[in-house]
Amino acid sequence: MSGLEYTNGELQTIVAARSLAGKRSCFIGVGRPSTAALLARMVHNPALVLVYESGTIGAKPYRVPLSIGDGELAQTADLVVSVPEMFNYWIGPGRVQVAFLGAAQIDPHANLNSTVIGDYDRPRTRLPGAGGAPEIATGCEEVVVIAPHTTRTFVDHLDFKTTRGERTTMVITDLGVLEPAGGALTLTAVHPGVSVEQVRENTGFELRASDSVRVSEPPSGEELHALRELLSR
Amino acid sequence: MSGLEYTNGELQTIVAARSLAGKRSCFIGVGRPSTAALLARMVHNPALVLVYESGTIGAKPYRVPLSIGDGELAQTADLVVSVPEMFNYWIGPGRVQVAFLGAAQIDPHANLNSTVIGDYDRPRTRLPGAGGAPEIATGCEEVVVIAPHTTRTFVDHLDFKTTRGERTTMVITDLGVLEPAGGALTLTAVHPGVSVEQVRENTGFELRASDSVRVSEPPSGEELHALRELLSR
Amino acid sequence: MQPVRTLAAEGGGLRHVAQIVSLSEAVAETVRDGVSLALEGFTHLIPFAAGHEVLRQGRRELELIRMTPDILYDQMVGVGAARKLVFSYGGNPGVGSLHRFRDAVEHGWPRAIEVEEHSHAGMANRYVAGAAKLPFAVMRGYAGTDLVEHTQVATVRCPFTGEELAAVPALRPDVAIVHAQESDRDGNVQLWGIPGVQKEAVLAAGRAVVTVERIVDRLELKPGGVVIPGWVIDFVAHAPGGSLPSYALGVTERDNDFYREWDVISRDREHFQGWMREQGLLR
Amino acid sequence: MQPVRTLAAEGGGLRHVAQIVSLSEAVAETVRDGVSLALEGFTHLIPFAAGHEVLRQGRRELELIRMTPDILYDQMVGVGAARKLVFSYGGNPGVGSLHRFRDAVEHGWPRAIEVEEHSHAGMANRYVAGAAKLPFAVMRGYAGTDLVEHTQVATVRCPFTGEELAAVPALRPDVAIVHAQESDRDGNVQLWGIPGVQKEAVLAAGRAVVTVERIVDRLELKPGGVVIPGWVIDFVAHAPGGSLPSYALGVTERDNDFYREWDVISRDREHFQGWMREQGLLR
Repeated sequence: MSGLEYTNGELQTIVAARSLAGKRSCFIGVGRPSTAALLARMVHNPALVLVYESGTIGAKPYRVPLSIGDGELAQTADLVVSVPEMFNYWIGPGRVQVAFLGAAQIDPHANLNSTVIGDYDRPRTRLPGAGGAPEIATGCEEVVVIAPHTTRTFVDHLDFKTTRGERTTMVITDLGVLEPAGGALTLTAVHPGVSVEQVRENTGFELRASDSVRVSEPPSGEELHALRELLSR
Repeated sequence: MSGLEYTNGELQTIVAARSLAGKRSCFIGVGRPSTAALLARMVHNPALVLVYESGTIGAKPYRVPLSIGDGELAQTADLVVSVPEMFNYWIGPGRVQVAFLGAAQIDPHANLNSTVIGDYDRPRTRLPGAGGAPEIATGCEEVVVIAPHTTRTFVDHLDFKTTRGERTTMVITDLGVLEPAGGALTLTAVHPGVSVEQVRENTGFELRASDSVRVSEPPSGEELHALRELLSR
Repeated sequence: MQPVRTLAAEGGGLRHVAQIVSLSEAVAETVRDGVSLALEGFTHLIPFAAGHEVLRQGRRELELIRMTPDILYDQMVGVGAARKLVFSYGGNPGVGSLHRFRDAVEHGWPRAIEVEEHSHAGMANRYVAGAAKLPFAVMRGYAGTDLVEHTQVATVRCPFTGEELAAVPALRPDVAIVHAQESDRDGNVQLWGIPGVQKEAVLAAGRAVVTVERIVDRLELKPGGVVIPGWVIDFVAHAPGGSLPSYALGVTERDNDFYREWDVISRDREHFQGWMREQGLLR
Repeated sequence: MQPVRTLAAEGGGLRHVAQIVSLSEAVAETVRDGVSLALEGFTHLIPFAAGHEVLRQGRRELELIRMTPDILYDQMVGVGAARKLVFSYGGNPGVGSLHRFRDAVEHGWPRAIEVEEHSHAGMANRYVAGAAKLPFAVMRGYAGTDLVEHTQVATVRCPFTGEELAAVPALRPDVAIVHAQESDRDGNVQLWGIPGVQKEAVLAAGRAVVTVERIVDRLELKPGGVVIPGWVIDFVAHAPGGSLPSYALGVTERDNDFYREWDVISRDREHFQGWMREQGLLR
């Protein structure tokens, strides 16, 4: 217990970074997943191969990129391939081990919606759409979902099933960690200071909790320092 | 009429080179087709784009290459692509205008055999096989076949149909030129000093001759000089 | 710059040698009302100048095709230039929503828009099939998602293993426009950095335009260089800075601030229209 | 050279990081009697040294896969190392026949050999499907030729247009070996010049070996450079001159004289055997 002050968002990123210890390669999008993967390379796993769907394999960005196609990704990558090659030779055949995905809605089976809220033809909110997610989620060995923990995100029924959840091994939120068990996402860890009840209140489906819910290790000084240093670049 | 001495093999190459005047691109293999295409670039059509199945597009070799993958082809090409890309993006969609092909056997419909002489399972002579020919012959707009004129080459029935003849516009031999007419190859030109009868004797099928068989223009001084200069490099 | 040798078009899908013309000529010659138009560039090399020229020329009823619509298609959809949008990810990368795209889909403003969406893998394979002039491409994907009911995808069975796979129809845009770092005077083009699906888009399209940062006497092959020969391109146009606020690796830098600023400009209909008018992109 | 970090193999088709070992170790670890073995390199970068090492180790009953068998497979077939040959063009490029290949097919000498032949387009697409881990690839071809009756090809119907196309089964060699100009100390490989189907062969194979002209501290991306990351390669072996009498662009030159000489050496069984014994390639 470090006694350091941090936000739950910071811890979410740090927990995601920890999940990449010992992994060989990770497929990442922009935002928190990118931050977590760069943090993993700084703290836990300097050899981690970062793969962005823009075609950059083995990118080593110094800053968290704003887009998945920033110049620094191409300039530091081990190889840069076309988008068709990325999906057909690298993602599809399962050459990338872990994928970080986000979503607007998650159901109890870790299926994801990133397409629409409301009816497809008359959506209340039109979301960006599938992007690479459907094939990334079935191509990569393990999927880690990173999402905010609200009743709007964790829902019983998706408005649109964009992406299948079978390979999801972990959902990391700002409140805790869910893992699949017995066919449904189950709460396995809460962040320090968060109660199981509080997580349930923020989950839109009946959430099971494992018999021994862990408390996430708070950020170490090294983790927190590295994260803040990374975001200040 | 130049009065120059030349062989019918030389004239065959020169006639093949002439067929590339005004053409934009040509797919070529090694040997006489390569020589003819280089000669065409020297004499008739400096802008002709040479395409080799090794992946070199726009190659500008100074010497006639021994193999379709000689280093000079890659070093002088406008672009070099993988073999899958060559067939899928360039040959298949018909982006190359003319193809020069050879064969061990040609039937009256310009179908080609480059696979076996004799029975497939117990061949008398095992030939190299299809290579790129089947898809080149159906992908390119026009196919020009270059072959020696013998009864062994021009046959009624192929021992093996490797390549379809529908797109063949011309067969250039050391005796003359055949072109499709009314569904069968027809003699349209003889080389100087060659009689129609002589061509028929060297053709293994009933050869029709056009009503007005032309006599091939003998080599000009420029053509012959360029050809010999090319071969001496 | 002057026009280079032009050979008469003949059958068989063979094209002219590329003509080097002004951007306005290139767009006027190829982009008519109602065409299907692919402006490609995956984050990198997005052909903004060409898209803006399409708007300046007042084109409407377009079928706009792009894997990642980005700010450019937000602008084009926002002024009502598109009848249909074919895409796989309609977000402002790293920032959030494309507000004009959302407004068109959610509220039909300024007009209703037809949407056909795919996954990235699906769109990429559709371009691959188009470039190969095959009618479809085979892939693993779509199965078990709601995309199946809402887009063009079918199944084929492997004749060897019996496995059922997804089939996506070839993309064959009437016109494709991409941006590249350079061309030579014969219209041979080279781009480097993230190559996206630009080569496929050019090869899949009926007509192709490439805008370039510079025109050089001779292309020197660069590391990572993708060369597209001039004889599969119709027009090359000199458009320095033509991919800003996206970028051309080694020539211009991505204007990340503008990507953030767009979120503010585009959020409000009037603010958006005012900005577009100022830029001459809306009359 | 020393072994680099090795991670335990796990499921999902992910491999070790490439180990840098001697050529004999790389071959001994991967090539067993009876395996299907692809030694690729389209005219350029043919992995002769690796193929010769396979012969030195006495491997037999191999299923040899190569688009263009070339002299290397003529040698391997001529000593009786192959049970089956999968190919698309079995000639000595620019010279004529592969006499040992012919002798095996025509006379079963020194042993009968099973033949499975395709067109180049078919083989290339089979590797593409293998690299994508799809069961088959779709193409236009084969139709109307006698290949249809004598090889593995089927038809599929486009679910959108109804067009019938050819389907070829994926190639998945047990082992692929290719040659490249260089690798770094982590086994990341770069090759340039004519790239052939080497990347596809490596990605399609169960295990992959790359022999290299040199091992460098850091790869500098070259114009036309194709990089294959070490984590999809099992072993990298230093084999300078390892593609002679083929060549490695920028490092060695093709020995065209030897290609002509081979016509003489290989024409006669005893001459061939004597030459192979001299080279230590036949006991």
